[in-house]
Amino acid sequence: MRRPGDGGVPAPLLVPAVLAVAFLVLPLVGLVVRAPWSDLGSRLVEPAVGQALRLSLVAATLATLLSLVLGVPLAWVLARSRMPGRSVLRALVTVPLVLPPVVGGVALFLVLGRQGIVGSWLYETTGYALPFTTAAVVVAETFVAMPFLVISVEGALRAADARFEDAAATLGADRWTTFRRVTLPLVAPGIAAGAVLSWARALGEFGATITFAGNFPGTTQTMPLAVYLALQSDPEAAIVLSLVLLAVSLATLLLLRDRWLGRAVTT
Amino acid sequence: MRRPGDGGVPAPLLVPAVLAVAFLVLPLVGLVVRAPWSDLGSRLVEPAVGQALRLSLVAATLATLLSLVLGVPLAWVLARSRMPGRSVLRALVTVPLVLPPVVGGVALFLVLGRQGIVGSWLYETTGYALPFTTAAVVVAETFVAMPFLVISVEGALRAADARFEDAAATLGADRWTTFRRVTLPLVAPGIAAGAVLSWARALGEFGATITFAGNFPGTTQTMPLAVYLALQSDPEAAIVLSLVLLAVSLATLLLLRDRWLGRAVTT
Amino acid sequence: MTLDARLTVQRGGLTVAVELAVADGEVLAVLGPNGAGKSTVLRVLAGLLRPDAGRVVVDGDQLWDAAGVHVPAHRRSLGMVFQDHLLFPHLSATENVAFGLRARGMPRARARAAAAGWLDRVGLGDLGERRPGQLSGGQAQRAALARALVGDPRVLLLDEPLSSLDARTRLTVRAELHRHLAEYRGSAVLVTHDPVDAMALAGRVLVVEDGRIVQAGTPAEVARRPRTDYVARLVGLVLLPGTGSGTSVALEGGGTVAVAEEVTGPVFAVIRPESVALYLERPAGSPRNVWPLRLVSATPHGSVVRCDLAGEVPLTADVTATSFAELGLAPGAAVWASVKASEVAVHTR
Amino acid sequence: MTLDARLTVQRGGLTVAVELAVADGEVLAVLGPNGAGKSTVLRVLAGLLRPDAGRVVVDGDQLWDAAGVHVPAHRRSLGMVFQDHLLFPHLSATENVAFGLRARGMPRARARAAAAGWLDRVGLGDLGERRPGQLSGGQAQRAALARALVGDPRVLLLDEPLSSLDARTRLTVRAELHRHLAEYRGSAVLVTHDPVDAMALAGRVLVVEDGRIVQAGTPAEVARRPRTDYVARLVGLVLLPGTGSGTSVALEGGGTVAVAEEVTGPVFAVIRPESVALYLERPAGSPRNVWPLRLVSATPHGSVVRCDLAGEVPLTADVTATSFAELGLAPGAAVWASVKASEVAVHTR
Amino acid sequence: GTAGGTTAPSTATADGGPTGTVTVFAAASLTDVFTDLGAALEDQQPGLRVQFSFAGSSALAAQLAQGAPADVFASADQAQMAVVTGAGLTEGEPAVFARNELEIAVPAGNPGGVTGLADFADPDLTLAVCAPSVPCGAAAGAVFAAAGITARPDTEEEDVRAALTKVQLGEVDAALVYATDVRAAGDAVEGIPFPESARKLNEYPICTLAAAPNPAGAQAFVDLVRSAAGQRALADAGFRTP
Ligand SMILES: Nc1ncnc2c1ncn2[C@@H]1O[C@H](COP(=O)(O)OP(=O)(O)OP(=O)(O)O)[C@@H](O)[C@H]1O
Ligand SMILES: Nc1ncnc2c1ncn2[C@@H]1O[C@H](COP(=O)(O)OP(=O)(O)OP(=O)(O)O)[C@@H](O)[C@H]1O
Ligand SMILES: [Mg+2]
Ligand SMILES: [Mg+2]
Repeated sequence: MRRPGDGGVPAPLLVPAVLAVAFLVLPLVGLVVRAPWSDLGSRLVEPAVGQALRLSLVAATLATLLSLVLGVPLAWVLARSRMPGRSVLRALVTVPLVLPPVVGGVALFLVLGRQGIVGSWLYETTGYALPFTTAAVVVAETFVAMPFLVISVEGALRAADARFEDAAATLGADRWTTFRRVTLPLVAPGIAAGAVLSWARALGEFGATITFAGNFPGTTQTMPLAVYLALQSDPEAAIVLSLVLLAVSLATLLLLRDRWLGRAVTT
Repeated sequence: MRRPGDGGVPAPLLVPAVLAVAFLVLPLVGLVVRAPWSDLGSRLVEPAVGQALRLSLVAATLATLLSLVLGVPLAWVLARSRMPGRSVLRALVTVPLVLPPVVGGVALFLVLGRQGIVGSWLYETTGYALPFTTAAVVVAETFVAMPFLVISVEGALRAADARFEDAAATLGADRWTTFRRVTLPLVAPGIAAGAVLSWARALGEFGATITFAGNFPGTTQTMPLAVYLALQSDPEAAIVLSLVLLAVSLATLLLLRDRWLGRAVTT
Repeated sequence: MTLDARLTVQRGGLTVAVELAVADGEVLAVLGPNGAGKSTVLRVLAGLLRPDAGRVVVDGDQLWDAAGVHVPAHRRSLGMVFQDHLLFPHLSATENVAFGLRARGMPRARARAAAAGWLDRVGLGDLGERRPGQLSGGQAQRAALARALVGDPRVLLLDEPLSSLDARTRLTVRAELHRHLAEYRGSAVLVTHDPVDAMALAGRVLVVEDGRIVQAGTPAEVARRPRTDYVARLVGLVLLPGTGSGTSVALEGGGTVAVAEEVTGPVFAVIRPESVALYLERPAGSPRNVWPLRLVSATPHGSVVRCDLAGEVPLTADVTATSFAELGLAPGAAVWASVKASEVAVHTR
Repeated sequence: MTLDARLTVQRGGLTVAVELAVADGEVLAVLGPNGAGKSTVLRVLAGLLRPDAGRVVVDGDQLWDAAGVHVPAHRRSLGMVFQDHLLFPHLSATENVAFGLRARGMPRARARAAAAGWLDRVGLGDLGERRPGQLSGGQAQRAALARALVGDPRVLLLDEPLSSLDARTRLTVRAELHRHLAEYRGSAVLVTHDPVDAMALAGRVLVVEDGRIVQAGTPAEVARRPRTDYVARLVGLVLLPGTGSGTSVALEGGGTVAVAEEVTGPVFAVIRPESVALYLERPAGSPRNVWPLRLVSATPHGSVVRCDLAGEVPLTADVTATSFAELGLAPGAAVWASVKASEVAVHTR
Repeated sequence: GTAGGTTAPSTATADGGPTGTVTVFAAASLTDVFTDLGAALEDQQPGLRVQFSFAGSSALAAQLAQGAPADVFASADQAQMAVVTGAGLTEGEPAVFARNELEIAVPAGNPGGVTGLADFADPDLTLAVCAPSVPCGAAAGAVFAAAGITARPDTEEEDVRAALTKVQLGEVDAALVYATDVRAAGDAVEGIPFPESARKLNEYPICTLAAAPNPAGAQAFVDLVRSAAGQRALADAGFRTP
């Protein structure tokens, strides 16, 4: 349906929206302007950059998938079940957001490190140590990114009309079927938003990753780590690397979101 | 309305939800167990800690407010207007999430610094330099946190039933009134979620703050900065400081969210 | 399959306390004014709302009782039409109708075929691919009906399933529903505001007012002997409660009505609108019941005009369009109404 | 204030092309089958949907035209009842009704008082503090009606505003609406499926089928001379298109009907169900029109039973409950139907 | 397995040279020099691969405490090396292989007109130093104390690089950083040496680790760093060599 009068954004919305765009986009423009573009070509062909970029994308995507698999059910439990202590749980889940990522990395060691609560048992029985592996990158990014998904999906679930779930129940759908076939599609835009947030957060993750996974080119060195190192020696290179990361994520988001949101429901 | 069968969370949802909670909460438990609790008392009375904590809360709250004021209108424009180039705009707004925060701080300098596009003009006309002030902390945190708000509010807006806005229009409400009195309350849970995300992200912000605002106790040293510096010399102290930050944010979220969400609509 | 329920539930100040039993293959129509608690009863029967007390038994299976038994909605084998349809906005009409079959494990192709068949039966054969947002109000209601009927559930709960249909479609869909219900072996509860629906579809009628049952029986019984003003108006009669003594009834609202037989005690005097004659001046003649009244409203109704009259004895009169035109009445006009005593039916309260 | 519109709009395969004019203080009823485009027309008039061509003019003000004029909904001074109410879920009933007044700048206290007044008038006086989710279907519909009426808008667009009301409430709300519309000085468009609503409330009727106007006129005209089967059934008549020659009409569906007057050319033969008599065996007598038919369905309708008949000439017959009982008919039974030639009305197509 | 093939068995070739992969945990400020030295070592020992993990010294120390698979640890200060040594993770004594001294960094053209350490007491200038808890901050504190100056910085940076970035952007008028950083920063930054800098030199210790999967390779790398060639490379980067 065409919705008329759409061009007309009211001024009290337009002015802050323009300010917001300026505020978020101008710094990027600044970076683009300042970047030593002449270096760009030579930098892009460096195999280390390609490696780091590939690793970043793979790890962030895996972390997002893991966040979806674990986080969407958690959001559902927070929004829909009548468990006691839900509000405490909700706050607890939010809290990792506040943790300085480096401390988050330390905390991950305490659980999943070779001497950690779970990790020591794992190490003793299988000889497998998680830290300093590519898997550790994914775990660190998931730890940092999942709360974003949980909180935004929970918000979407709360806003969704629960009566459709009643209707599904009268049609014989158990809660799981209802979840899959009704709830999930209805909150698809919220999940998409949450996934974008998680992915972006995971892609930009630095502190927890460098702590928990280390900084090994090819295995655990993601773009933000590469940027960090570049900052040590050649800040301009760091800017170029950041812009590469930005460009790739911009392209990905443009491709992905439009396709995803295209499928979402418009009531 | 009481919704029956609520105790029964289906296993395919319960299992991942429990895993998610374990994954997010166990590391915190690890931190709590490992923390040198005997130090806690002495540390809490250190004036620097109180200062940093207060500054963190104030700055994160201001950043969240600023994000709300600017970000909600932007989300609305992204979700509702028919502007050309919206999807590019949406991706552009997401991209700061990916920027390593330190680079974000550099980018802010390029715009708002003494030599920046806007900042140099400000400095020349008024003699005011934003960097290294408390205001700079707020700006840096806003830059990092606002995208979270924008994306999750936009998701909520997309999921909301736009026909209520039609109904408001037939009642003589212009788009601004409709926005305030219909859209905003309908997406309140989404806004609450976005605000929580922004607040938490701002509270944990480190890289952009230390770059753009610097680190000076009392003016720009927030808790994450204090934690980071403590990590350099006394990792156990850093854990204690982190836990203080966690506890305070946990308490805030518990108080605030329940009150806020209590007011939100339940259709 | 038998549905047997007794339930008490608090609903925003109203206490709904209802007992009902629906035998195998029987259709129970629930009638009642807005806010009487009809939808509330259906929600309880469906298991979407827990009552405060009572029990719900289907076919001997306890579905709910105060002791803690609660079979959730999805295990009750229901077919339900919600008053506001609640079609899934993200699914096409066919997918909506096939949803229940799929949820109960039918393979996709078979479910879609069955859904398409039902859509056809309600006249939506060519709109199967539409999303609910792209259907008109009446089309959506028919899709909701098809969705409820398709699975051959044990219990059918239909909340005003025909209210948005146009007159012609209503006829055909009602006929379709009638055909289906005639063969249907479960219990069906139909909430409706249309007495024609109730008469055409239901074997028994339950009238609910203010959360309680005020009358129950076959449609004919209820129509013949209405016990509340609501029912009387529903079936197009005027109901005047009063106290009989001899051949006259002293009305509760004031005034008396002369009747043909001797009556005593609390009774209802029932007057058919067709039996009320209107005059501009006081008629001199045999009818013993003559009242001066005021015309409140006049609405054409087929070939007659239905006149609502206010005064000592509030009446409704049906007069032919011709005579109405001859009287030249306008709302607010004063008229005389007369009813022959032999036209007044009386039944005890 | 005059509403004057001509619009063409594409809607999921259907082309809606309608022209309508509503004078000051006039009420136009739009009737038509499900999916005919009635709601679509209202959406265009409201400015919620842009037509593909045409114009919408109120009181001489161009609200929309193909050249690019588009006055958005909120500046059109509307009162609209949506088919699915669309009450704001986060506001109480009073706040919902007061919304339009507040949006147009009335102070809060006055707006609430006006809203409370209107809620009272639709019988929701004590439910003002309820959220829409806590109202029954009929209560919500009345709140929606109050919300549309309260602001004294220039144009009223009512999409089935009475469909969920129980019979008694419907009477009182219809009377209230009638009173309001009688004094109302703007233009009102009322979509309804109930011919009684149309007759009671509207001065003129527009019948829309498949997106086009098939008939227009006063309710009486339309009822007297229906031009489509839909209209005929709506007003309880049987419409048989055919070609007249002499005193007989050769029907398009087959068969002939004897009529009293001489007719030629394309005509409609119109039969009142009351004039159809039913027999178990072929009657021998004066009526020239006698057809063997099959009973499809029989629904009690007040004191008569309405019988739908299928066969060469599809008919509807109204017989008294008594004689219906005497005939002992069941659906599917074979009957003979007869109509006196003098009872068949004819009008040219 | 652990990352980077560090579990590859380390054997000695026939001529006694180490093979396999050697993993070096090194302070981020050593990135450029060590990367070059690693390449050089790979050239010398064809069977050997050198892999680095650069990060802040404290992060590296924490990782080592968690059993990170490393052969060599090169710290940017004694304190973090002490953490590792204290945990019993080192093999043998750490050796100081480089020192670094402070220098004043100003933006190109010196817009603030900074001439010496005394300018750090000027409240009108925008000044950056390192936080007291990080090595360069401790050094700065010592230097100010020695010079009897009460510094009035606007920001206490978490590391030298952060301070230097602000100089490069022209956002501070001066920062107290290491000479090596001024050297690496190129044209955008000018260095102003000052006499008091010698009062407090920052020491870089290096050590092989007890749990080293490749002790031979580890020793080879440490030897290279401490060799004449290694020391030359460090000096070229602006370090003072012991
Ligand atoms: N969620 C709710 N919370 C509180 N009160 C409610 C709620 N839903 C309905 N009610 C009230 O309960 C009463 C019964 O509502 P119900 O929906 O059962 O009526 P109904 O008989 O279906 O009416 P209608 O014919 O208008 O649909 C009404 O007075 C209504 O206002
Ligand atoms: N959003 C839409 N997209 C596509 N087609 C639509 C949409 N809304 C309605 N239609 C179709 O347009 C036609 C007209 O719909 P409309 O809602 O105007 O019918 P209506 O006359 O109001 O019917 P009803 O009496 O059932 O409410 C219908 O066939 C419907 O399926
Ligand atoms: Mg109801
Ligand atoms: Mg409609």
